[in-house]
Amino acid sequence: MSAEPTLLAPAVAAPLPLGRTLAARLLRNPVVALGAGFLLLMALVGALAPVLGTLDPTAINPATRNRPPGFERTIRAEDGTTTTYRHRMGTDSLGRDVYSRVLYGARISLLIAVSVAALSLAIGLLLGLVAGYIRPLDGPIMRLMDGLMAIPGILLAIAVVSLFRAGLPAVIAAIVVPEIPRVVRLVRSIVLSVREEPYVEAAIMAGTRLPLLMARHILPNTVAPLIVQGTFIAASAILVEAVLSFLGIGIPPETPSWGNIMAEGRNLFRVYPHNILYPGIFLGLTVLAVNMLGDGLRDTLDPKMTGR
Amino acid sequence: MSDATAPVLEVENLAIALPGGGDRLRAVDGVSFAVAPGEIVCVVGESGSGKSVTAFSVMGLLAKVLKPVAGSIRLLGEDILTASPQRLRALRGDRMAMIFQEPMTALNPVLTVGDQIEEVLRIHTDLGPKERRAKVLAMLEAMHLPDPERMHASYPHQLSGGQRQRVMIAAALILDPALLIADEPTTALDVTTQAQILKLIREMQERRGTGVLFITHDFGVVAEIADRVVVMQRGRIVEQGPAAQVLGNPEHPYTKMLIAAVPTMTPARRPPVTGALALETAGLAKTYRSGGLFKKAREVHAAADVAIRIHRGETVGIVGESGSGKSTVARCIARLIAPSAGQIMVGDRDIARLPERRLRPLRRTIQVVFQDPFRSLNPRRTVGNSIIEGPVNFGATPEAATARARELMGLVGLDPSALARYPHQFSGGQRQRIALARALAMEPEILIADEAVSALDVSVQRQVLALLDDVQRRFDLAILFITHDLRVAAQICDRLIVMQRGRIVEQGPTAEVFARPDAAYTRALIEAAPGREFGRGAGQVQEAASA
Amino acid sequence: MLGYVLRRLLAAIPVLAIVAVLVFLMLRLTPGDPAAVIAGDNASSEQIAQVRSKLGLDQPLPAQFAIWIGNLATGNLGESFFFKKSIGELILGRIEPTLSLAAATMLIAVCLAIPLGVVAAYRHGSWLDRIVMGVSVLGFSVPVFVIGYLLIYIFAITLGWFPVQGYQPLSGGLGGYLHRLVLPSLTLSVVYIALIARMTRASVLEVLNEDYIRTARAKGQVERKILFRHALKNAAVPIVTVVGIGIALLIGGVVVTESVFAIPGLGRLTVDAVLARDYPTIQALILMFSGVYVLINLLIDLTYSLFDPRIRH
Amino acid sequence: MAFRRSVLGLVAATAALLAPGIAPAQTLKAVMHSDVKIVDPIWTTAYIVRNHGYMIYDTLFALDGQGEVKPQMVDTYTMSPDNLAYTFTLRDGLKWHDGKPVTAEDCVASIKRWGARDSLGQKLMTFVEGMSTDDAKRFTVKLKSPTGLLLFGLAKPSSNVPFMMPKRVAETDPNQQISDFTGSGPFVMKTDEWKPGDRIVYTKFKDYKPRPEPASGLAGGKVVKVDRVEWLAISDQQQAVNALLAGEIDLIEQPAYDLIPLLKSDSSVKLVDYNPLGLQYAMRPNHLIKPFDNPKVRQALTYALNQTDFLQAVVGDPDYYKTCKALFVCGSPLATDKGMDGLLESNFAKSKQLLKEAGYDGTPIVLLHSTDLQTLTNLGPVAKQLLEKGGFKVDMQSSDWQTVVSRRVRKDPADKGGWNLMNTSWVSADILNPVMSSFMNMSCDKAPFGWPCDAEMEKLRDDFAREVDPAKQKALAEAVQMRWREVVPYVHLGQFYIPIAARKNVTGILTAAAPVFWNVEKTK
Repeated sequence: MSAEPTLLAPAVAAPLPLGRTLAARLLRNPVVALGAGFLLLMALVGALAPVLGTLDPTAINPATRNRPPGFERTIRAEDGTTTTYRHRMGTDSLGRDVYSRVLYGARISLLIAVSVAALSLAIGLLLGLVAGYIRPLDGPIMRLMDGLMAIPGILLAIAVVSLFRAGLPAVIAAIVVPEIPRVVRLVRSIVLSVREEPYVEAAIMAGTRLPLLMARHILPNTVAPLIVQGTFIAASAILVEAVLSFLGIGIPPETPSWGNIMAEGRNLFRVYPHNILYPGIFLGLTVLAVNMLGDGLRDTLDPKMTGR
Repeated sequence: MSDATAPVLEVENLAIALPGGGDRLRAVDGVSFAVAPGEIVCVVGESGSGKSVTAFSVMGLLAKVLKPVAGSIRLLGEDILTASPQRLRALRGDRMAMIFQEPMTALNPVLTVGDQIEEVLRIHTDLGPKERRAKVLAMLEAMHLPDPERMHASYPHQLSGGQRQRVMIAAALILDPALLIADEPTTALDVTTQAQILKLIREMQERRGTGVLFITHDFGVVAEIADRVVVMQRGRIVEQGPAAQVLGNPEHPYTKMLIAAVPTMTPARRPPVTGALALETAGLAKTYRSGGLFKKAREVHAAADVAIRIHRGETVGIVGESGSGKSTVARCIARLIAPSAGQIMVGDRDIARLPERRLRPLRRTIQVVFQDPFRSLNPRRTVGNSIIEGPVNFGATPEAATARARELMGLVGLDPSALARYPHQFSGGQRQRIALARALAMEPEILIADEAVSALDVSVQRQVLALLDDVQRRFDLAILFITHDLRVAAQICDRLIVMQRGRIVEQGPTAEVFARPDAAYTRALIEAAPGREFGRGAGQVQEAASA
Repeated sequence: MLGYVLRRLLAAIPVLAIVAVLVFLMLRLTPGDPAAVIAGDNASSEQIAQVRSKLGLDQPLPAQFAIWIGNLATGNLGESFFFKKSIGELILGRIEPTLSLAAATMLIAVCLAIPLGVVAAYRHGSWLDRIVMGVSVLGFSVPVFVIGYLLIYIFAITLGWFPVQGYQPLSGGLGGYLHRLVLPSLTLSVVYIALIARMTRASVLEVLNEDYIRTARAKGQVERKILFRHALKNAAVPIVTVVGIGIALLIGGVVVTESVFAIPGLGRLTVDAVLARDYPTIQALILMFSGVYVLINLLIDLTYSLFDPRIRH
Repeated sequence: MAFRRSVLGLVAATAALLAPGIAPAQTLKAVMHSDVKIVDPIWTTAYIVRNHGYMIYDTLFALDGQGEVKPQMVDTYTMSPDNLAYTFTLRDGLKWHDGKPVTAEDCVASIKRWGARDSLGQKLMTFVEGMSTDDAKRFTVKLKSPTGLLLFGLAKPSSNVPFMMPKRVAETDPNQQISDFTGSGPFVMKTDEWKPGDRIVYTKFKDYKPRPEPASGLAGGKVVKVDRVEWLAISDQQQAVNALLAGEIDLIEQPAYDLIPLLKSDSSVKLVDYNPLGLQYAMRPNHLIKPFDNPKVRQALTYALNQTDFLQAVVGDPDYYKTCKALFVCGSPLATDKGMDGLLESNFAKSKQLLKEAGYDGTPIVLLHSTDLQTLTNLGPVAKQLLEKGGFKVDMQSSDWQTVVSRRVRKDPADKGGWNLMNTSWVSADILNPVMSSFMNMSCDKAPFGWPCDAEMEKLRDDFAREVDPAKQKALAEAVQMRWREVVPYVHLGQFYIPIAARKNVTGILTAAAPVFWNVEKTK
């Protein structure tokens, strides 16, 4: 910055702060690449579950319960023909195929992860923006959030699950509600600091109306921290779902989710460890992948928070 | 390089490599100079010149990515670049010591001041606790710090900025090092405090015969304190020699340019401006209240009873030290904050209490250029979008606004094609030009420049000031110029307002105020300005504007 | 200081009031009917109605709320629908195991995590750092109950070092008390070790970039002292915060851990109460946990001033 | 590693030093199927409370190992020639836990409270003219018409058991729970050590006078051979088994079936079949609302379902289940297969045909499914699968058992919080005849949830209650079974048995309808 050239130094292509080069930069980070790759794999596994040699994950077969991995069963079709099916991961206490359940379970667990993250971010973002910018609403919203924060998350989740009929929406809501205050606080603190930025004040001086001001100058600042926060919410959502299932208030047991399969299998941990082992490995690795992705994203998008 | 005494420090042909990807291969290259005992050597240069890297390499405190690749640094004849870490540690604090730019962050906030000074004694001496304490108290006393006993037990946050820097100096000098490195030690301080600290360094150095390596960007300070001057540019030394010679008779064009850019403390006489009244405040005040049920309510009068008049075509400066309320006044007038009392008349309308909805149509009348060039543009939007945002808000079509933006870019000395670029592709000075273009796009009557040139290097500062002058004449602007820098104020302002603790203590035509300051505070400010006699270049401002 | 505490306690009242309203409404909107549960399997509709009116559940919601709050104001937590005991007594009987579990957990977590975090920060970028961080991510990624079962399988069943389940009150002897506390608190501490180690590392790393660390080096100070004299104390505030949040969030893990290890604490009481729709007990428990949360937050804020003289209340 | 081991050694050593001699050897630690939260065995039918009742209360009569009624607290009784008056004399030396003697007045009050609450008791009370005390130890019951129900009722083995309580306790409103736990049974409840959710503790009642006969079933001498019994609440089955294998507890009342192989393979543990009649699964349709208000649709259930699938899914090991079409339990006097041909054999075609005839419109039926009770959880998915094959559409709604309990009493339409189908289980001892069996009660609104309504069935049950001749009783039971086929108040899904798992050194577990702890010994 010594001498002031009138013209710019060599013109560089304008990199969008959240554009393609960033994606490339992110993927160069091995942690991000590994995490994202594994998640993509899991998403594919879930999506392609029907063609990956699975049975109906809810089809019960009382005659072959709790069979070890590798057990082969002869299936008689309606027309009398028989086929041999190999239960790669054994069967559970209702004779359902654990392999099929784990693969289909990827759908539910990822669905929960994604929808919990999306919902809590969306609601938290809205409330946070309102609290951060509309002074009279700040107090009431934040007091409500304080109240929600003060209730232990798991208890809140238990209460919410029993509020609705047990099912996927209830579980998602149950995990979303305790996450909201944290997102609101994050967004609000960003809004409060960004609104003091000179460029925001310049926009005010330029007569920009509030909605536009938010969308143009404030909102983009929340994107990176929210994406990072979102990954951690997603990771915790998978875990909380497992814990809710463990406590017997998760999604209905016939719907396979990893947490659910594990919760059902936990009583038989010593005798038939495969029931908890396989979903456990999938769940652990997936959460690990999400966390790694989150760590990597944070290091790249939000270097200030590194290591938190 | 005096032959009479062996130099304390000799730097010879020093080169330090930069990690890949930088704009040059070496942070410094071919740097040679020496510091004799009892001598103050000022290394002066703009940001990026390599002056701090040089200082840190002497201390052996370079970041790991920066590696000396050639040359030597000898402290009292001992090569530092080849010394073991243990030896370096033994030298640091004992034979050489350093004080830093930001005394708040350079002191550990959770340890007492006395403890931090004593730490040096604990590391390098075998003195017992009592002796250490006595020595520290004596040192605090020598630093002219009031009530050394209390000072000893205080934490850094309980001290003023000047006191903190005195503590730093105490810690640095307590073992009588041969070399003191001072890295911009007064840059973060108010001008009156700066004067005191410079005086203290001078005093200590004379009494103890310490060699001082003084890093600064401020020629005023150089003029005030230097025995010898080393001028650096882009990692190389362009000129060095005795202070009087370098300052009075520079040889290198860069040195000449730098010196020419320093505004003089003697303002030109300017004819009074007789344009229409653009803005008038009366009884303007901003009071912050805190406290509540169980807390003593506290009132802070950030600004009180401020009356200002600005005419079209006139530049009114507000000067004062930090906490004087000058920025508060600016922000009230811009209605970025709501004043607690008083009127702000723009034309015949009082905007002091207008709600945002009714204020918005009037916003275009007043525009602001902010201090920090790195934060005043939205990093996610192209420069063009930032400039046309306002006009489009006021009904201009994007096409028309963009056409106007191109004109303005040319006007502020930038390539119109740069509109599609993002702020991070511009330097600080360029960004301030863009910010100015953005303000001008609104076709304002009043422009508030809130420390708009304070963060810029002196050469860039000169250009921006010239530009301001230029656009003022073009658009018949009323400019409210907020600054802490008397030199800049002397340079550009028609009239001057001096503020202290939220109140106006003096106002009048600039030349008048400088020549015959009324208030004691004004006098103190002027006295304190470093290198008062130094500087010229008032006449060169205009020609630089088009650069 | 005292004024600050008072002010904070007063500020907690609206928070707790919001919690009270939220919990009350949530419970009353749930489909379960405690009267039906209480009246038993073969109860007729009339019997259920009778139970409902006896419990006051037939009154309008605002009246129920008013009665509850009124009782609370006089220090009366009410009586459990099911356990036929006053809730105060019920909670008192369950505090010791939960408190022990929580204390042991945090003790283990802090003692292990802080040194790990400091070392990881100091050896930033080394294999040691990567291992500590990698393992801590893993700690986040495994559900508590899986960790519990694994530890039981290894240490209780295979090696036989610790009992598989149960709790022994302190009054029954310190040895047995500790012996039975090891596995549950180890289980629960895994996630907190991960959390605190990461925070310690981040916080120390940040501090190590501060100017005063440079100043200390300029004085010739050795690295070890820089780390412990200058860095750790400055890094303490975020660490204390995360420890505090950890304590406040402990209850979630406690619920699961107490179930796995059959520990008769507040966590299990809560789950039992929820499953039984024991409104007064749930309300009291959640309110209590919220109060604890608020208090812990206050305590954390007060301890800040221990570490950082700039923070004075 | 070495370090850790030495620390562990230290912990262990401290444990040995500090623990005050561990618990006395004669403490029996048991994990029951549930935690004792409610302690009024008259007020609730929960089996855990019945078991608790057998610990601290005594009964006037009891069923012995052969299923015959034997006096227990009663010493002798006499009948008037017209069979309308019974006079009972109490044994000598019966005492309450507070030391006061048991009186005839106490017993009359206890019978009254039970009669107000229990379904069999209520039926019995319709026969009772009045009760009076003759002296401190004698009381008389006068009947309006002869019935075999009186003695059978007083010996009723399972919920609600007519336990005797002191008069002051028995006078508690039947709809309120008692708060005084004084009994006269062989164990005393330690109220100060009772921690719901953790444990309930009983100690031997020193002043209890057992009958001289040897113990048999629930009758005979209740000789207590341990000093102290602790029921621990370990909700995690796996952990309970772990604890048993590790010797931390002595007995599990209902080990999970899937863990039985683990128990079988361990030589330190044995499995005891104490209840030969076992339990029965039942599916209850809601008769009030569509589609099960139509008998044809209910009949379709009996065709679509089969017992084997349910039993395999829940129990698995054929040693512990039995398919049994007899409504009043295989192995009991009233067991018969009459009228059961072709039913419960998963004849899906027949089921679909019946549904078609009934005009079932395919509206999904709401099946309540509880997920937290080990013995019920797997029923739901099996039911869903079989019913769907049989032409039903099923909406299985999962929740915890308490939600099921509170939901099943709602009469609303299924889509407004009501229900169509639910599964449960009961001990066979509760359904040994048409009067006891509460799902056979078809008295419309007065019937338990499901609210079946059939006058003819009610008449048959009434006749049964009046009948004293066993042969004629059997005939009536067959008639009930034939009528059941038409009106289908519920469907039974098979019998199953839950063994007690105990350490090898625990002996003397009695064969009875309920798990009892007298006669149980803990040898070294």
